[in-house]
Amino acid sequence: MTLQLFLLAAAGLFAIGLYGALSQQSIVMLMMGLELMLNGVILAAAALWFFLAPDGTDGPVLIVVVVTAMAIEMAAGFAVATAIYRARQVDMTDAAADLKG
Amino acid sequence: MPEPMSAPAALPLWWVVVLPFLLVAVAAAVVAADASLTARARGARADVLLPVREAGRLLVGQRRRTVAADSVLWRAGGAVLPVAAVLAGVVLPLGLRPVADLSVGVVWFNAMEVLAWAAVWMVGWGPNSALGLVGGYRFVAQGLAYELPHMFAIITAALGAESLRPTDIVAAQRGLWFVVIMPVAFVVYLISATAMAFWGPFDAPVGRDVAGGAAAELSGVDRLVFAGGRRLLLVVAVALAVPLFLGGGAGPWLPAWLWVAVKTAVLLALVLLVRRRFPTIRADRFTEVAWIVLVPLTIVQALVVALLVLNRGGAG
Amino acid sequence: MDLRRLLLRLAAARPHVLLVALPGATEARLAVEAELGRRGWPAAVSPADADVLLVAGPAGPALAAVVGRVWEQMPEPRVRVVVEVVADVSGTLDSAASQLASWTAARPEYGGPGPREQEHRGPEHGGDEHGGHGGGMEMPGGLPMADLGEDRDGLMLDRLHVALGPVLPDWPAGLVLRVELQGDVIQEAEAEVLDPGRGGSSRGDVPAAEDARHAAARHLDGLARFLGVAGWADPAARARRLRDDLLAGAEPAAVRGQVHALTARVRRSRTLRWLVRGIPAGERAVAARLADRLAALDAAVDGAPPAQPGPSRPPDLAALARAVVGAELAAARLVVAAVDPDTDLVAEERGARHA
Amino acid sequence: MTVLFWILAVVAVVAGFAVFRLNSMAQVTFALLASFLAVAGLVMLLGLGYLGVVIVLMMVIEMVIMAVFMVMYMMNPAGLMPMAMYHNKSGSMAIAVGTFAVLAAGILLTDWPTRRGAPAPDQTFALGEALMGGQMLTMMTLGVTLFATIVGTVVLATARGRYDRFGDDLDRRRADDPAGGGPG
Repeated sequence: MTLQLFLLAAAGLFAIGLYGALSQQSIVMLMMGLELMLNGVILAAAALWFFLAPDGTDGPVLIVVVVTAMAIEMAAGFAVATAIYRARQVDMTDAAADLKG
Repeated sequence: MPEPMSAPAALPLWWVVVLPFLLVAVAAAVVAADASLTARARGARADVLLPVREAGRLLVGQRRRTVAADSVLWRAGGAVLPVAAVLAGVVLPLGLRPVADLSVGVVWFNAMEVLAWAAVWMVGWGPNSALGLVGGYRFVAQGLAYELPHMFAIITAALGAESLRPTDIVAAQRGLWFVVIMPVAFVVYLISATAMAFWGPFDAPVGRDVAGGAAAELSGVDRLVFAGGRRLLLVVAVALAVPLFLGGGAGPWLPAWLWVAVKTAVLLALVLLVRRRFPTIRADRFTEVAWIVLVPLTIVQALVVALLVLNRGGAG
Repeated sequence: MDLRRLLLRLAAARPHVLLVALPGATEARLAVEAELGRRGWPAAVSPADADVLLVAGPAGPALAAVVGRVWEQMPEPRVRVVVEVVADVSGTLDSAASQLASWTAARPEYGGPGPREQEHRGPEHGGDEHGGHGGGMEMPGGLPMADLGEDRDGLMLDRLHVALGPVLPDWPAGLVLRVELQGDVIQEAEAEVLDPGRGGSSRGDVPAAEDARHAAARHLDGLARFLGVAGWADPAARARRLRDDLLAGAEPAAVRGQVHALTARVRRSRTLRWLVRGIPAGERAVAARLADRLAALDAAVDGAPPAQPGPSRPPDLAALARAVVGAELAAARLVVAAVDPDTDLVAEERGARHA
Repeated sequence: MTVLFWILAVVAVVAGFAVFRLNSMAQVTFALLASFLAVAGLVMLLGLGYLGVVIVLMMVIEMVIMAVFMVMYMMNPAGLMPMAMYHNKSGSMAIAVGTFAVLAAGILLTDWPTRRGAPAPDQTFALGEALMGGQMLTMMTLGVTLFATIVGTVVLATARGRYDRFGDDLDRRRADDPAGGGPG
């Protein structure tokens, strides 16, 4: 149980999440990739806090922020998905590509 | 911070083995009591062997499969339900001490209840059955409406004791039971605890109108585990009201564990009787009440308790 | 194994009975329900929950197929019995229990999926005719593809074809409601009675003196089913007991006090009023229909001359199908229970579709 | 401890990978949940009991809601048909592997400072004090952001405004909703 091992696990989660976020077409699956990346961030923050500066509270505070960010990301993501779906019955990112300016 | 307790640490480790049996025994008693009430209404004889009969019937029964079922989630959901109930039960002070004296006990308890909530959805989803899925969705839709008042009610008690540890919450009630200063939280807790265990009148997820809802396609051992898990969840959820609001094992003459048993039994009896007084409350109607009435009520209650705590000079 | 024997015997003292009532066999159904109540045997809510499949009345071709499918869905140990003559109910149940107690068949299904299990078609508990939907897209498992349709918030979402009935708790005998569900909201509905008019209605030749009793019993039966659907088991059980007492020969005047207590309790319940408020059910709303039934029940036991409904008319299935469109499933069940169509009176093949 | 770490870490990564490998949407969601629960276990292992339990609580709720949305929007959610909805699969894989390589190199090559200080005896209390004290600004920002999210998502997701509900002059006494349950 060392800092390096924790960080490697976190990096693994982050990379898998990145792969998902980049490769998936469905908005919902894309959000899952983002969540997985944030999951890695949580783990890294906890490990860095524990192994480097356990006397402070920055690590836990960062985790609180990340967990909240996940909730916000999901809520906003589903709201956008619903809005797009309502407008044109698509839930794929490629099909909404004409949104770019 | 409250002063350090006279250290009522956790129970010995072997209680981990005893706890499930204890909870199952209480759940069986609940089943028997409920069935005898039902028999009385119908004019039939009560049957004390009934929990054994039913369990035996399901043990020898065949397990079913359905077409294109999601067996992984179906079976997993059924298994998670009782496990979550027992895990939630480890923070219950049985007498003075719980099986595990977690410093974040009440949050742990709530997290385990929420696991059970997800489990019901999985059980409803799994068999690829429309009625099962409707049952599962009903619970998901109501779950948030139950969970928020539930959480606020629990937090109010924790706020009054300035601790998330159940034993600290009990200790903080040495002078005055919390039910006196937070009656609204107590009532909301009981309502939402019953609802988290989808027990009547909140049994729409397994309602008769959808032929058993989430449980419609379960048979044999799967049904036993699901139905048993639901009773365990009810027992555990109602039992936490004792340390949160009714002073835990406090009381004259009798030993603490007996007081806990008596108080829990009274609350369970109350829940069983209330079930008979009301028809099943449909999801859409209860959601409205939960969001518009219960959530604001519990927030106001928490605010009042917070002011009380500040007034007596707590929170440093 | 000895333990298995013992468990089987213990369980056989209280088997769960799935009662499939057929149109025209109301008398047999009532006799069975009375006997089950006397023994304290619970009624199963779904095939998965049942040990005994009890068919009340002679099944026609359509219902025989449904009964066969329900039988396939039931887990072993299981027994299937038919009650056609009211007199032999008790003996039939006894023999079913003894068959369960001495159940010996091996359970090959534990090893792998038997051919039987593959035929289970999900939730409908019978009556699953998905043909014609799905646009020819072949899905694994032979299940139909869901259609898209606009929901009540204007989102295009999947619609699922589901047949409600004829085997559901507290459901009119033989009725099938084919619905398109979106979530749990009914978007389209079609009502049909399977194998109608087979039992022959016995309602016409009831002697006049029996009228008050039968009217009261019929209203109690309807009330019990409505309360059962509403999830209020306690008064539903009381209504069933009073109904059984009446049919067993009690004078309406003798149960008057109890009936009045029951109707008063139902009327007083604020929760029930809140739950049934604002659900339209055709020409009268659910709440109004419930009030009508309670008033008629009171009148029947008070000995008032029962309001002659004229020649009994077959229920309007088209109106029923119309009434459940737009309702969510729980409300739709209440609508059907409040309308309580007397499927005994449906004479020939009738169907109605409403979009 | 070490055994527990390895079990949880492997579960977290494998479940995370399963998210993009499984066919059934419902199973995908619960694979993601399993990954979160394993990370929550790791966080608890590091002595952050409160945060671990909160992650369990929040993620279970979030994933069940996610499952509902997924079933709503995706075709054949039960995974009856094998699902393959990728674009630019190999490119993504290359980027992901590259990122992991860079991160891993950084992790292994960095000369991490030594541990300084010891955790406070009651982490929950310390965190609460920080959020209500030194990190108050963080907490306030989170609160305001959450509120903005609530308003924004409702506006985005519904098509009906108050003129639809209360009439053009907003003079309808009861809102005209397709279903009850709203605050009207």
